[in-house]
Amino acid sequence: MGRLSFVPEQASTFAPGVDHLLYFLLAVSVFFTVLIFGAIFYFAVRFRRRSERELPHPPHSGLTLEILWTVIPFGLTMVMFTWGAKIFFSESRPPDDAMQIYVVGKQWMWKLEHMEGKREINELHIPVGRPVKLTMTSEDVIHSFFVPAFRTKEDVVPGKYSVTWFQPTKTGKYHLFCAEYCGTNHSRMIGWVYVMEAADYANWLRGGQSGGSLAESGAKLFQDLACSNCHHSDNSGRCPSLVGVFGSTVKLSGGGMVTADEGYLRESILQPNAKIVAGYQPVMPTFQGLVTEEGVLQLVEYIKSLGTKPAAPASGGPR
Amino acid sequence: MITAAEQEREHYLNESYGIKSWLLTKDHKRIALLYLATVTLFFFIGGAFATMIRIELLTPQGGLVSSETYNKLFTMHGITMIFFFLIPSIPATLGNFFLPMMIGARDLAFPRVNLLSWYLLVIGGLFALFAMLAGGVDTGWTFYTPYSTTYSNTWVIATAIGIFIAGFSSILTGLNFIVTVHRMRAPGMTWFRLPLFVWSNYATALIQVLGTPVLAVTIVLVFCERFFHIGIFDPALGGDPVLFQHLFWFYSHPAVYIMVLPAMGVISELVSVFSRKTVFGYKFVAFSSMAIAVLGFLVWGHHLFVSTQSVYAGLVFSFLSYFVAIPSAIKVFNWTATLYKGSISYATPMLYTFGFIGLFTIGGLTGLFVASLGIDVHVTDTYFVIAHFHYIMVGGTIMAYLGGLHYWWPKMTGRMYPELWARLSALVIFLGFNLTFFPQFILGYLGMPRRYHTYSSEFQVLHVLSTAGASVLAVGYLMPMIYFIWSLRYGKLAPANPWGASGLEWKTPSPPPLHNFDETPIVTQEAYDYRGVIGEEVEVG
Amino acid sequence: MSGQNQHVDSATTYFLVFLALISLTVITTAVAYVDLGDFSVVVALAIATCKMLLVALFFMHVRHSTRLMRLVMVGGLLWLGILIFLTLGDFATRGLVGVPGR
Amino acid sequence: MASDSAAETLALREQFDTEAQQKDASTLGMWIFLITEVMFFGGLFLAYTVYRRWYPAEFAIASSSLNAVIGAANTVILLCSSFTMVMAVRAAQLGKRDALIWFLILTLILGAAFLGVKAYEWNEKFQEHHVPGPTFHLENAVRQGPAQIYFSLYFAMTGLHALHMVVGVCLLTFLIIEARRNRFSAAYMTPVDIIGLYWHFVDIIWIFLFPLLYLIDRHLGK
Repeated sequence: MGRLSFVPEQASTFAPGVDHLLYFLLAVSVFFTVLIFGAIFYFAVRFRRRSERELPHPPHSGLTLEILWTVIPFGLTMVMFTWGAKIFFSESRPPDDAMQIYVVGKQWMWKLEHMEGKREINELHIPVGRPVKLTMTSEDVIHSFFVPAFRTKEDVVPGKYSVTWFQPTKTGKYHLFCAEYCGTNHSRMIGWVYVMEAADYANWLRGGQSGGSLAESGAKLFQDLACSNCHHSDNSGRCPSLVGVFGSTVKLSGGGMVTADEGYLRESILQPNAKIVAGYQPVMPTFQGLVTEEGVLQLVEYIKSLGTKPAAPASGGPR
Repeated sequence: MITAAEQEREHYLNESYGIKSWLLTKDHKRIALLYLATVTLFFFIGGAFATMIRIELLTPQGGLVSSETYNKLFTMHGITMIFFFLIPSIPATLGNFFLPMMIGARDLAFPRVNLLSWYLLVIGGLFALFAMLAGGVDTGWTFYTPYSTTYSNTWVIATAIGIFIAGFSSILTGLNFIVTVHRMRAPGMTWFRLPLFVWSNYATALIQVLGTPVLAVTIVLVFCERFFHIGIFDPALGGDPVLFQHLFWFYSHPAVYIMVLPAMGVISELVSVFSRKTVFGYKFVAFSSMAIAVLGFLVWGHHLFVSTQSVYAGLVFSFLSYFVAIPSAIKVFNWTATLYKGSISYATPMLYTFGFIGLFTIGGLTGLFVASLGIDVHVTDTYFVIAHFHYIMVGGTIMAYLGGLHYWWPKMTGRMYPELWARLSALVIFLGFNLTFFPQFILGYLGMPRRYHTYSSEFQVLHVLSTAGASVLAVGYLMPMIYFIWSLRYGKLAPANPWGASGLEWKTPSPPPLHNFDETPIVTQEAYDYRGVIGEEVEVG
Repeated sequence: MSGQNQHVDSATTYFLVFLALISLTVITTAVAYVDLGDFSVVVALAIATCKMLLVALFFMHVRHSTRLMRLVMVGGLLWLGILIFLTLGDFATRGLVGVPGR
Repeated sequence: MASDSAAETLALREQFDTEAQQKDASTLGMWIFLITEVMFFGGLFLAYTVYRRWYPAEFAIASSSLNAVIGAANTVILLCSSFTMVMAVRAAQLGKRDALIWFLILTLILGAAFLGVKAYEWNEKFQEHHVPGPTFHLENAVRQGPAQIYFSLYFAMTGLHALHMVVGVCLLTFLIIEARRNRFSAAYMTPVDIIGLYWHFVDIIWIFLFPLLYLIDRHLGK
C-alpha cells in the first residue's frame, strides 16, 4: 500500500489538464462551502434566539442580492462548461498518427490485439510518448474501458465500435478497470496497462508467440472464408473490389452515400445486404455467427491495409 | 396548558378504531401514516443491504459474500431506497399529511385515489420483496440492457413489475397533488401565499406525472424483451442499448428532483419557522422549484457522456446541466440569507436544517464536477458519483425528511419527541454521514469504480473509513426510530402550535380533527407572517 | 345550473366532425400509395394531427375548456417534444466528428 | 343552488365545497392522467422514430406486409365509436337516460369489434411467422433483425393500445350499469364525461398508430 494520495498518477497528456480543471472546481467549491458554512455558523451564533417572544424585523427587499447570486454562479458554471468541453473534445478525436489497437470486451475479460498481431488478455503494453487509439467492441453486454492514470473512459458497446485514445507520458504499470457493471465478475474484469520505453516495447513486440500481423491474419481469414472468390482486386468479381475502399465514400444502390469507416466494414461483413454498393447485387451471405468480433477486426484491418485511396490497376490484391 | 378535556376531544386518530378503519381509510392523514410505516420498513430493509455492502467492503478480497450476492446487495439496496423509500418518502408522508392542511383543504381532491396509490406502493413493494426473497436481482438499479434483458439470470421480471406498479403509485400521488393545489385552496389562499413546501411538492408532482410514465413504458419494454423475446434494444437485431439509457434517464434524472425538491420544501419551512422570519426571496425560492422541475427534464444525457452518445449531444447536455445548478444555488443562498437578523432557535428540526444546507451544498457543488465533461469522463461510474448522489439523496433528502418529521411530529401524533436525544441524533447522523461518504469522493477520483465486489488494496484505507462512518450513521438512524416510538406513549402532550409557526396546519389542534379544520379557514396573510403568532412580541433586529 | 352543462354542442356538429374524420382516414390511406418521397411521412403526420385536433377540440370539448386545461394539454405535448427532440439530437449527430461511437 | 335530486346530493363528496369544484377537479385530474398516457406512449413513439430513421427499407417492407384496408376499416370503426361516445356524453348532458344507455352500448359494441379485428390481425401474424422470436421470418426483408424490431414495436404499440381499449370496454360496462341504475343526471354526469375523454384519447393514439404502422411507403409495394 503506497502513500495516501488524493489524485491518481498523471500518466497521460490528458491527466494534467483534467486535474487542473479539478483544482479550479475545488477552489470554487471550497470558496462557496466556506462562505455558506461560515455564514450559517455566524448567523446562528450572532442571531440566536434570546427570548422566546422576540420577533425580528424582516428585511424588505433583496433584489440586488438575488441578481448577484444568480449571475455570478452562472458565469462560473459557464467557465466550467467551456473548460470541460474543451478537454472532452480533444479526448474525442484521436490524432491521425495514433497507434491502432483493437479491444474486444467480453464477460469478464479484455482481449487486446496489436496491429503487428500480438494478442494480450487483460494486459496492454504500449510505448511511452505515442498516441494510442483503441477501437473497441463487446461480445455480450456493455463494458467500459477505464484507465484512471490516463483519465480516460469509454463504454464498449455490443453491436458497434467505439473509440478512445490517450498518449502516455510516463512509463509504469497502471490499473485498467471495467467501469460499466457487466455481471457477476465485473470487479474481476480488470488488468494492467504497461507503458514502456519505445525500445522495450519493440523488444516486447518481437518476443513470444506471434501469428503474423493483424492484417496478415485478416488476409488469411479472407482466404479461409472464401471472400476472395468474389471480391477481386481488379473489380472483375461479382462483388466490388476492396482495394482502397477504406476511408472512401461509397455510392449505394438506391441512392445515398456512406463513408467506409470501421463501422461500415463491420456491418458489411455481418449484415452484407444492409447497404449494397451501387451496381452490385445483394449476393453476399451473412457472416454473423461465422466470424468472431476479433475475426471481424482482423478483416477490417486487412481491408484497411489495402490502401486508403483507389490504387492503380491492382497488382498485390488478394488472389 | 393542555387540559385533559382537550386531549379527549375527537381527532383523526381516535375517531374510529380497528384495522379496517385504517386499511379502508380515505383520510389523507391516516394514509400518510400508512405510508410512513411502509417507507420506514423499506428504509430499514434498504439500510440492511447497505450495512452488508459496507461490511463486505472492509476488505479488498471480498470474503464475506460471493460476487453474485454482492451484486444483488447493491442492486436491491438501490431499488429499495430509490423506488420504495426516497421517491415516496417526503411527498407521500409529510406531503400527504400536510399539503391539504397547509392550503386549508379538508382532504386531497381524490381521497380514494390516494388510498389506491398506497396500495399500489405496497403491491409493488411485495413484488420487489418477493424477488429479493426468491433469489434477488443483480442488474443494478439502472437495468442497463442487454445485461438486464438477455444475460442476467436473476429475478428481473418480478422486480420490474414491482417498480412498474410502484411507479403508478407515484403518478397518482402527483396527479392528486396537482389537482388539489389547483382546486382545493381555501378562500384567500392565493398562489403567492402558498407555503414553499406546497410549491415544491407541486413542482415534484409535475415531474412525477410527466416523467414516471416514460420509466413505466421502458420497464414494459425490458419486460417484453425478457419475457416475450421481442427486441427493441437488442444489438443482435440492430437495436441500440443506448436508446434504453435515454429512456431510462429521461425519468431517472428528474427522479433525483422528485427526491430532493420536497426536501427543499421542508427546509424552506423549517428555516423560516426557526428563525421567525419570512423566507428571504419567497418568489425566487418558489420559482426556483418550478425551474428545477422544468430544467431537470433537459439534462438527462449527462449520464451518457461515455456511453457512445454523440459528442454534440454530450456538449448540449453538459451545457444544460449547468442551468439546473442555478436554481439550486438560489435556494441555498436564500435560506442562508433568511437566517440573517433572525431569531434563531436550536431546536432539533433546525439542526437538521443546518445539516441539510451544508450537505446539500457539498452535494450540489460536486454536481458541477460531474456535469463538466472533462471531469465526468474520469469520475463517471466511480465512487465519486456514488458520493455525490448520496450527498444529495441521503445528506439532502433524508436530513430534510427527518427534520420535517421532528417538526411535524407533534402535529401528527399529539406528542413531543425527547429534545435532547433528538439533537444528539442530528449530530450523530451529520458526523456519521460525512465520515461515510466524504472518503468516497477521494476513492472515486483515485479511480475506484462503482459496483466492485473486490478492489485493489490501495483503496482499503478509505473504504475502512467509510465503513466506520456507516456504523455511526446506522446508530444515528436507529435513534429516532426508537425515541419516536417511545414518544407515542411517553412523550409530552403537544400544544396546537409548539414552535410558534404560522402555517394553517398549526391553527388547528394537535392531532387535527378528522376534517382538519372545524371551519374552512379564510386566509388574509402572506405565508410566514409571524406577527400575531408569538404571544407578546419583542421586536429585535 | 351549476355551470357544468353550459356547452352542449349540436348533434349536427358532431356528425360533421365525424364525417371529416372518416374522410381524412380515407385520404391518408389513399395518399400512402402515392410516391411523395420524404413528404409522405409529413403528410401522414399532418393528417393525423388534424384528426387529433378535431377529436380534441370537438369530441373532448377542448373548445370550451379553461385556460388551465389547455395549458395541461400543450404542456404534455411539449414534454413529449422534449423527449423526442433531445434524444433524436443524439442520434442525428452521431458520427459527425468522424470517429466511431462518438 | 338548491339540490333537488338525490343523485346530486349523493354525488358531492365531502372534501369539496361545490359541485362545480368537484367536476372541475375530476376533469383536470383526467386530463393530467391523459398527459401521463401521452408520455407513456411517447417512449414507444421515440423508439419507433429512431429505428425508422435507421432502417427505412425494412420498415417499409414490414409495414407493407400489413393489410392497410383492414387497418383503415378498423380506424373507421374506432372513429364511429368516438362519435357514439360523444353522442352518449351529449345525451347525458341533456339528461336523456335511454339515449345515453343506447349510445354507450353502441360504443361498447364498436370497441369490441375493433378488438375483434385486432385479434384477427394478430392471429394472422402468428401464422405468417411475423411474431418476433426464433421463428421470425419476413419475406423480402434484406435484414431480418430490423424487420423484427419493426414487429416488436408493432406488437408493443398495438398491444398496449388494445390493453387500453380493454380497460375502456370495462369502463363502458360500468357506465352502462350505473346509467341503468339512474345514477346520472344532467346535473351529475362527471363519470360519463371523463370516461368519454379517456375513450377519445385512446382513439387519438390509434389515429397516429395507423399511418405510422400501416402506411409506410405503400407505393413501393404496388
